[in-house]
Amino acid sequence: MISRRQIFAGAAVLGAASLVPGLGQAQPAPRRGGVLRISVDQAAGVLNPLLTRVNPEYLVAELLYSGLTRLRADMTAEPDLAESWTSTPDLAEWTFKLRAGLVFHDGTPCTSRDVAASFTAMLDPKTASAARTNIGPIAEVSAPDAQTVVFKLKGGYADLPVALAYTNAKIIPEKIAAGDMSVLSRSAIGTGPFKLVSFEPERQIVVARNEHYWDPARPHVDRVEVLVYPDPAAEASALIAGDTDLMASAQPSEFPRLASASGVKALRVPSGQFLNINMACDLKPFDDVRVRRALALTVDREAMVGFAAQGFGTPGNDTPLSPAYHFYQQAPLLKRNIPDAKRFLAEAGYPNGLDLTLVASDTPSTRTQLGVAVREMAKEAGFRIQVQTMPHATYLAQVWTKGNFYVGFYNMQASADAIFSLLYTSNAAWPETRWKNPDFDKLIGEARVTADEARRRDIYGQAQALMREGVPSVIPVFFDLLAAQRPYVQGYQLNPRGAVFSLDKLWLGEGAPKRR
Amino acid sequence: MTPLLEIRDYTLDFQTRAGPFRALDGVSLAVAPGEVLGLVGESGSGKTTLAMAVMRHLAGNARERGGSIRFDGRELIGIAPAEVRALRGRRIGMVFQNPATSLNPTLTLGRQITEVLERHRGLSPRAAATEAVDWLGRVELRNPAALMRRDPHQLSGGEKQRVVIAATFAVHPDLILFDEPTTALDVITGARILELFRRLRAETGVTGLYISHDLAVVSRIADRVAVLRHGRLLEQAPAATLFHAPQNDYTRRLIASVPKPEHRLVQDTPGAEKILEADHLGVAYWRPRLFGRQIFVGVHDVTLDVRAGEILGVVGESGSGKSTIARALTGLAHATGEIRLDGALVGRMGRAYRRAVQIIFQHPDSSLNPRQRIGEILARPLRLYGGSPREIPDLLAQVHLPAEYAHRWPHQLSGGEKQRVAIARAFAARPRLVICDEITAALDVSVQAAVIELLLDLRRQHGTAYLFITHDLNLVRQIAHRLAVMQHGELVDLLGIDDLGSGRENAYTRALMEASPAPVG
Amino acid sequence: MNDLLRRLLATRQGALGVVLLVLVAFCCIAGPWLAPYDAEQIDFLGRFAAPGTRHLLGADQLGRDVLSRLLTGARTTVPAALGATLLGTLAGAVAGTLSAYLGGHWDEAIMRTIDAVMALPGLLLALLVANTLGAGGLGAVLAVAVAFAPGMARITRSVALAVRRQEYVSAAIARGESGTYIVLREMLPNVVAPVIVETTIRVAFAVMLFATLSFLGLGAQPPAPEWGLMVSEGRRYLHQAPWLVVVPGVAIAITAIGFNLLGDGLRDALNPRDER
Amino acid sequence: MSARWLLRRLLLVFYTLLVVSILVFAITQVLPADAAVTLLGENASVEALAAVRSRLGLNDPVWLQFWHWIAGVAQGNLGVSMRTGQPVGPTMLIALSRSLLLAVCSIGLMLVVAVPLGVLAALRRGKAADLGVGLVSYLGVSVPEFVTATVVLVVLADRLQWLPATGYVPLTENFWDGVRHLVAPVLTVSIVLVAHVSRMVRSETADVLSSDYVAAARLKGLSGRVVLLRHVLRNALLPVVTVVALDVGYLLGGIIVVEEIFAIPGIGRQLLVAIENRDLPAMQAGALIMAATYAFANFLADLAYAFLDRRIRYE
Repeated sequence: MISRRQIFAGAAVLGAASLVPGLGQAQPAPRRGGVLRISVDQAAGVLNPLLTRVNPEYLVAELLYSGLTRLRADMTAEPDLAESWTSTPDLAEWTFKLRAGLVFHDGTPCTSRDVAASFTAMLDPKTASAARTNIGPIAEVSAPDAQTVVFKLKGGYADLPVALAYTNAKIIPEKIAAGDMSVLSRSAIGTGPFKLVSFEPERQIVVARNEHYWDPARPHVDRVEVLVYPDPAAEASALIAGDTDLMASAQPSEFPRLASASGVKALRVPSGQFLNINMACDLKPFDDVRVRRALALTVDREAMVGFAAQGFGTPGNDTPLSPAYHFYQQAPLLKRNIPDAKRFLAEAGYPNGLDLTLVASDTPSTRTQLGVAVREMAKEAGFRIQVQTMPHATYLAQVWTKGNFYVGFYNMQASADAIFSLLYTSNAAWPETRWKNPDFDKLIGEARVTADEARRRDIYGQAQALMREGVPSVIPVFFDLLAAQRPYVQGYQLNPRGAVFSLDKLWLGEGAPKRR
Repeated sequence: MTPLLEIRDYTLDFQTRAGPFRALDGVSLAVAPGEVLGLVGESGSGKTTLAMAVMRHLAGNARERGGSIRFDGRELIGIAPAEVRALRGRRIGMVFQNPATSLNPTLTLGRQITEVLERHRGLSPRAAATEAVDWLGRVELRNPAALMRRDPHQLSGGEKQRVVIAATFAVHPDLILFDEPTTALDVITGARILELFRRLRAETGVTGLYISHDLAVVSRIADRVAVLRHGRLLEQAPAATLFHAPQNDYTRRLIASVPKPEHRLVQDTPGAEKILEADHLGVAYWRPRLFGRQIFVGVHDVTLDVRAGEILGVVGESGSGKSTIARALTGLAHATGEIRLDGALVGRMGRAYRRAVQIIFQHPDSSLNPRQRIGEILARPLRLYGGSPREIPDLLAQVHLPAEYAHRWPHQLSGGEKQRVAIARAFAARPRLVICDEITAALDVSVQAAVIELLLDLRRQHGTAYLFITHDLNLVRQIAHRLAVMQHGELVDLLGIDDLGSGRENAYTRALMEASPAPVG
Repeated sequence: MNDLLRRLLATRQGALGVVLLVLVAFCCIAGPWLAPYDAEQIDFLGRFAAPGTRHLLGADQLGRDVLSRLLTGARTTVPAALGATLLGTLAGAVAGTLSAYLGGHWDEAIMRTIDAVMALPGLLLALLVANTLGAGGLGAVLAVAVAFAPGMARITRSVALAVRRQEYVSAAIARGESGTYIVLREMLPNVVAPVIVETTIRVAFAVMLFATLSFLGLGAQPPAPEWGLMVSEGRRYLHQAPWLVVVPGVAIAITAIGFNLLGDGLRDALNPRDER
Repeated sequence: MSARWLLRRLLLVFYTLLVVSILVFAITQVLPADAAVTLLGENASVEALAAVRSRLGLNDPVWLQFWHWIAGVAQGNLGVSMRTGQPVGPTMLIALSRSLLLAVCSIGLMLVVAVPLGVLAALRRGKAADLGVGLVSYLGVSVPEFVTATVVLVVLADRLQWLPATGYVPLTENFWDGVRHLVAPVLTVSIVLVAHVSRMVRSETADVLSSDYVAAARLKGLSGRVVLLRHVLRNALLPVVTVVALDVGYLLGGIIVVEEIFAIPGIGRQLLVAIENRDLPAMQAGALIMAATYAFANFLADLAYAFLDRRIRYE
């Protein structure tokens, strides 16, 4: 039994730590002013924060909007619009207190009514927001007074503060949330650290300091220009040439060049981003666990880090939790073992091998790299795999969550529960493998209502063991997140989650170019 | 008197892949001041090459092997390019064969005259314009001032040639080279241009070298005539002498092959039986338009007939509708009116009609399919009209071609030979009437004579009737029994050949006769 | 045929084009046997191996031998380009000839529609078709064929109209030949020559259009050793391993130049004016 | 040229747009992916998909969707992007203006380079200069744009650092910076154009050089310079007008790749993004605007031709 006070205290302490950047290290005080140019590798087409889907859009939404909480680099929640929160002991009802004096960009105050309306909109299937399935089992949101928001859940959920930091869980004015949301596709009315100046989705998005941001100390820079570079080589060149200050993400192929370029600081952080080979556990031949294990045994995971991630990653052990997750359980790495693989395959009734078609979407291209490498590695054990690449749009429409053998790609999630219930529980939001394991479901459900850290670690450890056993998907490699910046950019921390940027916390130090 | 232009032992080769080709071989001739020398030769004789040698405008593969070309006492071979430019246009002018291509299509007529006046006579633009307008008047063009601003495409061929002549004479050159200046023009237009030249010559006293394949034309214009063949000068004499008493064999044959209207080649009279009748024939060429239809009339209300074994000549200027009649009678153009074969109305042209009425076209180069051998070309009509490919050697023999020609491709044959194959193809059907659509227009005089002889020969053997379409009145007067005269798509005259010059003919027919170059001899 | 080859070799472009294409054809036929390695054999330690004795033209990001991939890939790249062009030509030639034969309003309607389709840039049309048919070899072949067909129709029609005006065609009509005979025996052999020239030159475009489609992710799909795809994949490692772009890039250029030269050579060799 | 010709020509442009509309609409109907699925990405739930479909009108019968679209187009409303929610017409027109800037600069550079090269080659037929130009043009038409673009990028931006790598800066925002950003893409596009047009100029000039009227001009004793400038060039360059207009078609297509690599938010890249995202209104609007541009360029070429070549009179 854990008291609400304890949880509240924990959150508050961590929140305070992050408010003072570089606490414990001797870092120069943030400088105010300047223009930051950050490059992204894809257009940020969607401006409505409830509907954003890709990292550049998350980045822009984060500049313009705030949520109740924010995700730190260690995957804990820090206060954002909410300054504190408490829960009932069964973790089924949570109360969030808002900061005082919040205002939207248009000058109207931001109250709990706006928050409640925003969440109601997110949960409405008609809005089609990804937040609906990612912010926890919320049953009802209410606003008893102007500063208080109460979440009633369908069951206990320990990770709610982290879940509410979800990329799409941004607060918008009530009149928009309850009315016509299309206005948000052209303009931005949020409570974020910046206001929208110009929006050209394929070229650049410019934002300028929000003078009425709740934290008077931030943002440090006056203006952020988000520049779109569809070509990764060109994006790297632009940073090397000094046209940009920061690259939100870098391709492994460009990373060595960036690392060796003068005037560029390469950034790298281990992450839980992974590629996997999804197998339909309800269809032949993958309904037989021996076939799945046979495939898992053919993969040389150390080599795969080289092939798929150019060495910038860590080997995976067929669970979606990497060492970057809080509840990661260490286990010996599965070794490539062709005789065993052959034996499993023969036992499953395929002594002469198996013909399979592995579908890989064309974005990101590492999906294909992984597919081709798996094909070659599995050849020896008798898997005759044909790799079929298709445009992402076609893949989404025809293969994703429907196909029986395809390559998946996921960003790191904020919590173990988020990734497990996204992909692997029986009622997963995205039932890719249709792996129905009641024991596993029970464990995940139990962890949700458990507040005790050690107990949760134990439960999640058992769940990971079940996955290594059952192999609903082969997860051979986790990617490191790569980025690069000019050395004068200070206070930027690469977040392993991949979709969190916190650009309001960085500043431009000595040597930054003067830009108007 | 010293000659203005004197060419001695001039020899010139063209480098070709097969080795040097001798284009001019020891040519010597002289043109005295004020004289016009006619230079006659068939295609490939080297007459244009000689003119270009005088103009110092030779192709890159030309090699001068010896001799001299002296103009006004100065040797031209080997002079500097700058001196060449000072001669060209200024002292030696030139009138070209085809006025349609020798005028720059994108410059106004005025500019094309003033540019030479400014360059060669050093006139100011204003003075040059005045002078140009004056000259346009002198070549009998109407409204010269307005013409200055017009573009070449707005003028007829004859008018364009007058502009070229004006531009050439306006510079007052000492010598003018005429390279077949009337060949591309109609009979009547050509005759008027010759008239103009005679007048200008009298006014200016210019010296001329007049090049032509047409002996009749040269006989009208030149003081002396030189005959060129295969690059060699065969004979040179005063015009009258040459035509009356040619020394050289080839000259004699050449003169003999010139059509002389009085010299009838056909003596018989055809039967009264009408093979083919055309009643109120009309062909309207129209092009579809987005809004309504714009109609271009081809021929209008033509009624004529051809009798068994008869040669019916059809004459007229280009565009008068002669060929349209041929196309209508062979089903190539959709016609209104009625056609009768042996008195029976022809509805759809069936096999019998096709077989009875055959056609031979003008251009030997395009009338044989380049991707078929001669044998295939002849075998097709044979099979179609109940013959057998075994008859091919006979057919070839009939047109005086060796049997092994069956294995050749069209491009391996000369123009005259191709036309013989086309004749053989027509006769493969054993037709009763052959329509000859300007079949000798593209041929040299001597080849033309041989083709005519062949046609008459075949007629003697098979009793075939001909509908002989031509613009050459002299030729048709030699062979036709009756004459149909076309003007602006209408039949203006249809008369027996004996009625020509009897006063019963149409005024237009008379004009046509007068314009036809007076025959030689 | 020998005669044509002789004339072709006599032209400078033709001779050079034939030499280049014989080389390419040799790769297409014997490529897989000549390849020192399996084109898809991955090698962890050999990744990004520079050209040298072990890998003559280097190795790629998966340690696959570039020379082997090049030799094996010739079989995908060149026949696909040829096939697409021939397909496009065939479709275009049928439409063009039909239009010229039907004439009048039909001709007007067909040609204006073809003109309208040509207002869409070829690459865009190919992109749309490739997206519709799904990425991959066959889709790309059809996409290129569809992109080429309107242009070929236009060319065929103009050639056919020119041939239609020839007197030997008039002679055949006047002789009472059937439409089929005239189109097939009199017209077609004469239409074919200029169309062949145009087709040859278009193969060069097809090779490049394929490469471009692959570059945009819609052509051949990994792990196929298609040349355009190799360039597109290698482009990401340009700074690490430039040979991954250079080698297949040069192969594409050589093939394209070969077909361009052959086309120009054929134009001269098939020109009836020079037939002596 | 008459009013009737103009009317007919404009009707043709209209017909072109109609055909293109139907074609593109038909293609979008058979595209093997659902706009709603693509729009929602991996977040799509069944309810969300249904909501989006009904919002976008994807549940309507095909003919009704087409009618709605055509009716919108007729009123100048090309629809709203499914992805960004922005009106696609203005977006695409802005993108087009950027592409046209690139195209016009490329054509300009091409003319400055290709015309002298082609004329030189024709004048020195068979000589070293001719062979050199020939070689360059063979290379130019045989190397795909994305290879040329890569080379330009590596050499000028990375190695020499003369130019910014990629990106687009409007000339109105910062003129010189904008120009600097234009150099590399213009260079890339021009290479293919130069190869194509110099060949064309060479053969046209060679034809004109062997024409009777040029021979006549020489035989009239005009100086070489006058012959070349007054008689040869004008006639040789006329057909180039048409070629340039036709090249606009190529340009708009070839620009797709160049815009993609150099990150120019022109119409080519907009279209590519639209296709990738199955953004049907954006695809339709983009294709329509591209086709309209092409048709209009051809119309202008016809007008220019009539103006320059007085032989042509359109009835």
